Amino acid sequence: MTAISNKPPLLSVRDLVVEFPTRRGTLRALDQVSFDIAEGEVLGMVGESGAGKSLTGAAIIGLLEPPGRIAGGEVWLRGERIDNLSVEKMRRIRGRRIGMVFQDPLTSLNPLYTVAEQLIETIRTHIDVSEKEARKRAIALLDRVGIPAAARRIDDYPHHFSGGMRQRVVIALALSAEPELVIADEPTTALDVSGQAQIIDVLKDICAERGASVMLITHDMGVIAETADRVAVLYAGRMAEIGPVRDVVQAAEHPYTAGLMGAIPTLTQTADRLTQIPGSMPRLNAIPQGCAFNPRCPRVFDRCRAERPELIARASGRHVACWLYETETENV
Amino acid sequence: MIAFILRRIVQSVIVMLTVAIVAFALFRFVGDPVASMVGQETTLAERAEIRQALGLNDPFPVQFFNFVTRAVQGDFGVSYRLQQPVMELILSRLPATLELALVSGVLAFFFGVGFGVYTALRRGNWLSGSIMTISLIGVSLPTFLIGVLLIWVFAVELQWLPSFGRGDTVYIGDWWRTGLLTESGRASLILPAITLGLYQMTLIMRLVRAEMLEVLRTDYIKFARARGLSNRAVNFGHALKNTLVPVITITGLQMGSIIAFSIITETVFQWPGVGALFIRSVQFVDVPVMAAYLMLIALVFVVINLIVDLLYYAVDPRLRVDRSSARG
Amino acid sequence: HAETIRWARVGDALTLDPHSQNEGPTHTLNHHIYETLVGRDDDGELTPRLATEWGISEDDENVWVFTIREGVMFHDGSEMTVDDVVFSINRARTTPSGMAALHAAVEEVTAVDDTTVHVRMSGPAPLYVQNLTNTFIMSQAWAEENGVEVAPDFAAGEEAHSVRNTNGTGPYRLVERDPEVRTVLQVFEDHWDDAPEVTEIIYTPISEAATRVAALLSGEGDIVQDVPVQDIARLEQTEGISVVRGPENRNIFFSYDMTSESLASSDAEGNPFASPEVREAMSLAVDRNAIRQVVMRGESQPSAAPLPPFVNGWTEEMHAFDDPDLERARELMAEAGYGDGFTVQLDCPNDRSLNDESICQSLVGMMAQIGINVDLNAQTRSLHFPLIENWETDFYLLGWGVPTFDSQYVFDFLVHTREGSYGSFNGSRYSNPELDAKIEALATMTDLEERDALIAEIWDEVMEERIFLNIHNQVLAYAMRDGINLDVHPENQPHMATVTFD
Amino acid sequence: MSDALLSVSGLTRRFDVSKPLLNRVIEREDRQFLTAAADVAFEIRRGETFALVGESGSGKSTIAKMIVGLLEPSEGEIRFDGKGMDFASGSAMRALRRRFQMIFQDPFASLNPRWRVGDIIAEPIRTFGLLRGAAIGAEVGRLLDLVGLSASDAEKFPHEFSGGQRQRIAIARALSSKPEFIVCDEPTSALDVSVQAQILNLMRDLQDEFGLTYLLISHDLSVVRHMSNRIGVLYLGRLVEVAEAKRLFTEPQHPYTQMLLAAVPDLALSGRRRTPVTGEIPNPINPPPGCAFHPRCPHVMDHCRTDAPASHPTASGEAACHLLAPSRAAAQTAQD
Amino acid sequence: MTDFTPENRPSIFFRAWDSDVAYSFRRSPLAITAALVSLVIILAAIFAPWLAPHDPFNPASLNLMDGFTPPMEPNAFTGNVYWLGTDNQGRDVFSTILYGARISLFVGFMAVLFAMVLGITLGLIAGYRGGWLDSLLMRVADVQLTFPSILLALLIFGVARGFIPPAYREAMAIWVLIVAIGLSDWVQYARVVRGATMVEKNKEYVQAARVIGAHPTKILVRHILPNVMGPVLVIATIGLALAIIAEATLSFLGVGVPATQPSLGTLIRIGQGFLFSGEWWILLFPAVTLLALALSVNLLGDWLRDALNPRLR
Ligand SMILES: Nc1ncnc2c1ncn2[C@@H]1O[C@H](COP(=O)(O)OP(=O)(O)OP(=O)(O)O)[C@@H](O)[C@H]1O
Ligand SMILES: Nc1ncnc2c1ncn2[C@@H]1O[C@H](COP(=O)(O)OP(=O)(O)OP(=O)(O)O)[C@@H](O)[C@H]1O
Ligand SMILES: [Mg+2]
Ligand SMILES: [Mg+2]
Repeated sequence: MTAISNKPPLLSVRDLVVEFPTRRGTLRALDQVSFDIAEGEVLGMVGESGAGKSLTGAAIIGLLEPPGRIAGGEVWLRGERIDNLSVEKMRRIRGRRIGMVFQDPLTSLNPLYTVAEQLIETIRTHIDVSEKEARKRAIALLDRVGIPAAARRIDDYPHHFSGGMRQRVVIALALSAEPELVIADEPTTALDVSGQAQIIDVLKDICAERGASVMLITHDMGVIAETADRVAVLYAGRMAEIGPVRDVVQAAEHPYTAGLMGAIPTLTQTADRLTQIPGSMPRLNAIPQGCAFNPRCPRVFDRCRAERPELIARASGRHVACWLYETETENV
Repeated sequence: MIAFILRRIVQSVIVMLTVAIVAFALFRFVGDPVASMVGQETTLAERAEIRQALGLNDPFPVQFFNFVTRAVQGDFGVSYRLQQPVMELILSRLPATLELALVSGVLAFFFGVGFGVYTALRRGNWLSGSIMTISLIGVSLPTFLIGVLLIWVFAVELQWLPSFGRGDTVYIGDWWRTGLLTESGRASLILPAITLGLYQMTLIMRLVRAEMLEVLRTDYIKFARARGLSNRAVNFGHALKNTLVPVITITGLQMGSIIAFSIITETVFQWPGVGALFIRSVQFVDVPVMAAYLMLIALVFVVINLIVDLLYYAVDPRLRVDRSSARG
Repeated sequence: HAETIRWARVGDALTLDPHSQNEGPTHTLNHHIYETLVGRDDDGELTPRLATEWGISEDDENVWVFTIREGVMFHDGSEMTVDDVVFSINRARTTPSGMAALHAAVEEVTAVDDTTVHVRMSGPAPLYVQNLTNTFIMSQAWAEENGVEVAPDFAAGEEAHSVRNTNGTGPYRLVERDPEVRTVLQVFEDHWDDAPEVTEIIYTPISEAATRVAALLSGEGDIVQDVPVQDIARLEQTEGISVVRGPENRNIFFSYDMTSESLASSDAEGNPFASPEVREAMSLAVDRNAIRQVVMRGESQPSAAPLPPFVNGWTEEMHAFDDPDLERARELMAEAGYGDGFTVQLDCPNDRSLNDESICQSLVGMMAQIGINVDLNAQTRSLHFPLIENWETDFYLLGWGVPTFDSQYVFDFLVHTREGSYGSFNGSRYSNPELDAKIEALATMTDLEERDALIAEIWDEVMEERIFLNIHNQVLAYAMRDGINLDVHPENQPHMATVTFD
Repeated sequence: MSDALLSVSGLTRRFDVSKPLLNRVIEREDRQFLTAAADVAFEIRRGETFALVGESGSGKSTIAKMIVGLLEPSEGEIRFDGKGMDFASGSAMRALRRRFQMIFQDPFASLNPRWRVGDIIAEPIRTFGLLRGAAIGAEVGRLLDLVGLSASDAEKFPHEFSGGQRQRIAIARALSSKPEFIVCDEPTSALDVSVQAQILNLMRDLQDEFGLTYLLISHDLSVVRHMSNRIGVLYLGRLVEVAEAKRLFTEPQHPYTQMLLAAVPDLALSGRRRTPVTGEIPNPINPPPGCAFHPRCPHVMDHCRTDAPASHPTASGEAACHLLAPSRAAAQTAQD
Repeated sequence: MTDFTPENRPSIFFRAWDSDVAYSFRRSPLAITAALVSLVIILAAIFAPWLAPHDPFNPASLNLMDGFTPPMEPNAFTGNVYWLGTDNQGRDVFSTILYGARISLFVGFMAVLFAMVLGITLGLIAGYRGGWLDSLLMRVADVQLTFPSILLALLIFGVARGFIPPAYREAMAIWVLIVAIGLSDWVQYARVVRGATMVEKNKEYVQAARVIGAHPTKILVRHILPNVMGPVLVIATIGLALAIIAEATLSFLGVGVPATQPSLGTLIRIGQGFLFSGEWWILLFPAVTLLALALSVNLLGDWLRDALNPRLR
């Protein structure tokens, strides 16, 4: 697998394996997931619920909840391996170098502290500035994420803010120590249609401004299409396809991606029935042999049932894990 | 805020009145005070006379009305048994109970919170398992037995600590008699405070642990970690503070039951507090003292509730806007 | 040198007013602060105290003459006069004084001269002096100054000065009084008698038996009264602790409703207790020795006599009892028509006399042997005594002390038909007009020999009727540090002034 | 018009959100009401799918609940098949009740976790006494089959199924009383797109097969677009526009509808520059006077701030906007 | 209820064994020990009449002279030997513990049951109906919480004694105790159930039942009740231990079961008097039994709470 540019990638995830030991054996929730995020890039990560999107984010930032654990693979941040750092070292990376935004703005903020307290605490944890300076930065940041009258509202408690505003605060918090990478785990799912676009815009603009890369986790293809540079599609803890967003959205190669795209109703086309992928994503304890998608795949053939496909590099930096494309790869 | 305090006060008055009615109604059944007031030579006619003089033959509403009108003026009458004004009697005993309750409450709170936090953070290690199990002894043996066993070990066998009483006391101000300022006073406090606090400590510890485990799983804790805050800041600044909101309520309510449970501890340790006074009064059907004690307990509860609510209010900013959904 | 005694017992004096309450622990403490005209020594004999001599006037058999000790000082420094004595007796005999009943026969008290007081009775009262052992003398001037000319009234609604303040002539004066917590007495330097060895008394009530014993074992107490019987042996064996014991003027007995048509708590036809055979059977079923041995741990005097041995009228004969005879008892039950037994409730106090509940419990077992199925209802004294007073119990336990040391006291309260001041504790509903007449006659008989004969006569009848099923006389035990000498007082009124040290 | 299976008129629901009496007295506040639905009127024709769209809190669920009798309307009337619905009257309602059913949003909360799937599906059958004994089991099997599960699944508990399967179970339950009309409150918003497609297809198939009428509630315009014949747009409890589905998307009349459409992410990557959405939904307790949308409306005019707009007929329905007032309409078209 | 014919349906037993709760149970040695201990004590209590060598509740069978026999030593007078010795009435301590545990457990179970039934019913109604009824019930609960349970039980006991004619007091004592402990305990059930009900009633499965017009009683009993029982079970387990201890405490305060039919608590109160006199066995054995019982029930409650909390799995 090659990086899309010559510069070394900001984040590089290699063969990441995340496991949950349970009473009925070990569940492999992420299985050899590999991808890179380049500097300044927005990588979209899509997949159905349970595909492992959040786990990927949590594993990168070192916040897997026990008993979950990284059972294999490596995570590199700007050439430094971070998956095996000590607790304290990893803590210094969190917030400072990798910021994170969670799905639900209602519950992400501690209700007992003012926005100012939470912002200043975060800033001062990572950056050696005075309380006053931290406050100034905090206000500027709030202002930047679009909170009107930031200087006044900074001393409000989270419950004084509406959902959209809270998510802006969360973004401000995630960005407060100026991280190089922001992992946004479904940052808009809890918001209204009208608010979603605003938040995505804010996130994207600020990150672009500061040169931060974004890993945008979502299951909304529309959001990805509008925001991301590249998109990675996860299926049952495995990478199905990864590539530039336009390619993947408009000309999906992996049958799963293709099915997924067909299943999305759009405002423009008026098919009577949506394309439908039969069945559902397998549970982690029942992932079929070979390609995880093989029981649902319309183009399945024998090999799919026996052997697991690797990510195969395709034209223009696209990679697909599907046996359909193996032969073609050789040509590339 | 004003509305909230007002509502509390109205509720409190209702609570107090209810307690008064219930308590007062109950006294009619606890026995005949006259029998224990007089010597065996007293004739039946004389007994009847005393009964009449005490107003025990008046209809219930009359008795109750008299009681309440006098009670609101702080006059609870004179103890049948000790012939001392009840108010004075209770006030002179109250410091002992309050000191005991406070010390054991504080002990229970600090150890409870400490152990609770520890066992929550170190779930599954052997020490927290042991703390959890051993602490259960505090709720698995009746208080009186724990007290007697402590006396046996620490007073009789080891002779480290006094077995009864309050030790030397000194006055602070006019009527507050404290044992906290003398060495023997403090030594005397240890065993009763442990006896009384053990039960509460266990409850608080379990509560803190449960709440803490809940809080540790919330998104804002996850988010706090994701922001790179130190473990200290996350566990204590964020998690513990959020844990304390419900813990304060329960601890507040516990404070009241500490005072009630002091009945047993005080009896076992001959601690000169209101609890021991109450239980003796029950034996002697000293109705004025019993009534005053129950009113006192109700008052303490009402006050504690108010304080708890105000604390709540101070701790949890959400309540400052909308109180209507705060109490479940 | 100063010797402090830390003295613990189960309960506190209810009040320090000398006349308010006629109650044991109250008197015990007051005896240290106040004094009476006559005292009672450890044998139950009367001894001179503030009165040096006493007797019935030679001129008038209705008048008692007391010679008052001279040179007696009150704690406030004033001298005691005969007027104080007159005042005190008058105060004691006026309601709401708790002592009034003991002075009911007094008509007038007068000071004849500086050392003589006459007490005129409404009729001959040969035993009146026996009633004076707990009537304390207080200062008239002090009482008037503090507005306590009469004993405090329950219904007064406020505290009387005399409840927590004292001015007596006793060997100790009050230094600190915190009711039910701590009372401190210090020796009174100007007392008329020899200075006692104990110079300071710290008196602490400890209601829990285990704690009380612990206080002694841990060295926090010097003298402990009301020692639980089971701990006596252990304490005796403990190094540094000794125990003295002696009989108390108190006997423990059962009684039953012998006269009602039927019993409220019983399934029996008619009233089984009305049958003499049943009463005899019950007596035969009781194993007094076992109760002594096990329940009382040897610390009691089993007796069939329903009165303590100190009391005038007690005889060796009454005292004697047969060994239990279950065989015969069952026969008697059958004869009475209760061969299949019956059920009845036994009411019992659980906080009044030594091991009262346990005694009742063992009686349940013994009665079961002859088919009497007893339900035990043990409860606190304030619930128990009204049952007797209101005739709401069929079968009950009662402990009875005889402060006058005379059988008449027993008859008045327990045997005489309930009417007026008579029979208030006659829970058996026993009523015998002939006997009543005899009892009433006792009060005024001056010929003591004749009177004793009548007492014996009455006792014969009472024993014959088995109104009481007596169990034992209580034995008192005081535990103390080694080196302290104190004897048991029959009325459980130990006096620290009598303490000597080795 | 005569074909209306369900018609609502003047439907209004207010929630009392006042503070406690004492607070009101002291803080000198009046009672406060939240109007979740205000004077809503629409018809649903037999066999069609009528959709309600709107942002969160716009009153979609409130209307749905009133229609199925979970909430009482404060004012207004609901007529089902020509008969007025009165949930208080027992026997008449009983007959009506089995003719409509509801499918809920959350497939996890909508099935009782302690009941077996078979019992869940059979509950309406039993409640309405439609079948007895073994016939129930057979019917449950048939229904499970119908929604794409197997009859043997009746034995299982809900937690043994995935979200999509649970939604199928919910649909089976809704079908069990053989209703004509089904209220679907965001039936797929908790599901993944691939599963959503399955459910939407299933709903379609069932509609074709049984001639069902749907009231579909969603905030996802593309779903609505895909499923419905006619659409009503709600804003702050008010129905701002009703139109034929196709027309609504091609010619949105109300500025709010236009804004909603603009906010939909563009999957086609057409490069269309979205008009940024401005502002947030106002507090429903104190909605803005006049037209509730005026603070966010790009075309706001003076009298929008004071006068509530009336409904004006449009090409395929109606819309409540001053711009569409006959006098204004012309000017507006000229402007565009 | 279910009329589907099972084909390859695993047996109830297997499913119970296979459930998460059972799994977490099998994995916890503490829980297993606690369960074993409680089970042994409970069974011993239930089968006391068959297991106990003596019947201490039958006064006719007692010989006072057997009193204070030390464990495994012959009595000085009668020569009888008792495993765990005898108490002050000559009762075999072992038998008395078995019978006493029976009383304690009976009081505990019944009090918990009483509190549970009352609390659940009121909690369900308050939570489901809401409105003034809810306010009223919760205010009553507040007032009740205001009153320390021990005090309340004491007073209830006092009143009941006053109401019940003396002839029945004996027989009623245990029931009075049950009511007294139960009444002072219902509030927490009511609160928990009310809270859970308020959550559950808004869940869509309840609404689904309402849409088809199911009767409120049916909704409460069949739908909501099973779903709020989890926390109730936890409280009940711990409540059982608390009730047993409360009974012991009340017996110390002089209200409780008659001494002729002692509970474990009464035995301890009695035995406590012999702590210094050397008859340690009268206190020790009942105390250890009570401790073992209460501790193991508490541990079970603890474990259950964690096991039923899905967030902790
Ligand atoms: N504690 C755990 N124990 C066992 N399995 C777990 C645990 N946490 C997560 N998983 C499993 O890991 C898989 C991936 O979960 P993840 O949260 O990453 O999904 P996701 O793609 O973010 O889904 P969603 O869109 O629902 O957020 C899921 O199948 C989930 O069941
Ligand atoms: N029981 C209630 N009490 C008070 N207000 C309520 C109640 N139920 C709903 N509301 C309010 O009514 C308004 C409309 O709510 P409703 O649930 O109908 O919205 P919705 O359009 O379904 O939103 P969503 O998309 O979030 O489901 C909201 O402002 C809501 O807060
Ligand atoms: Mg996720
Ligand atoms: Mg809704």
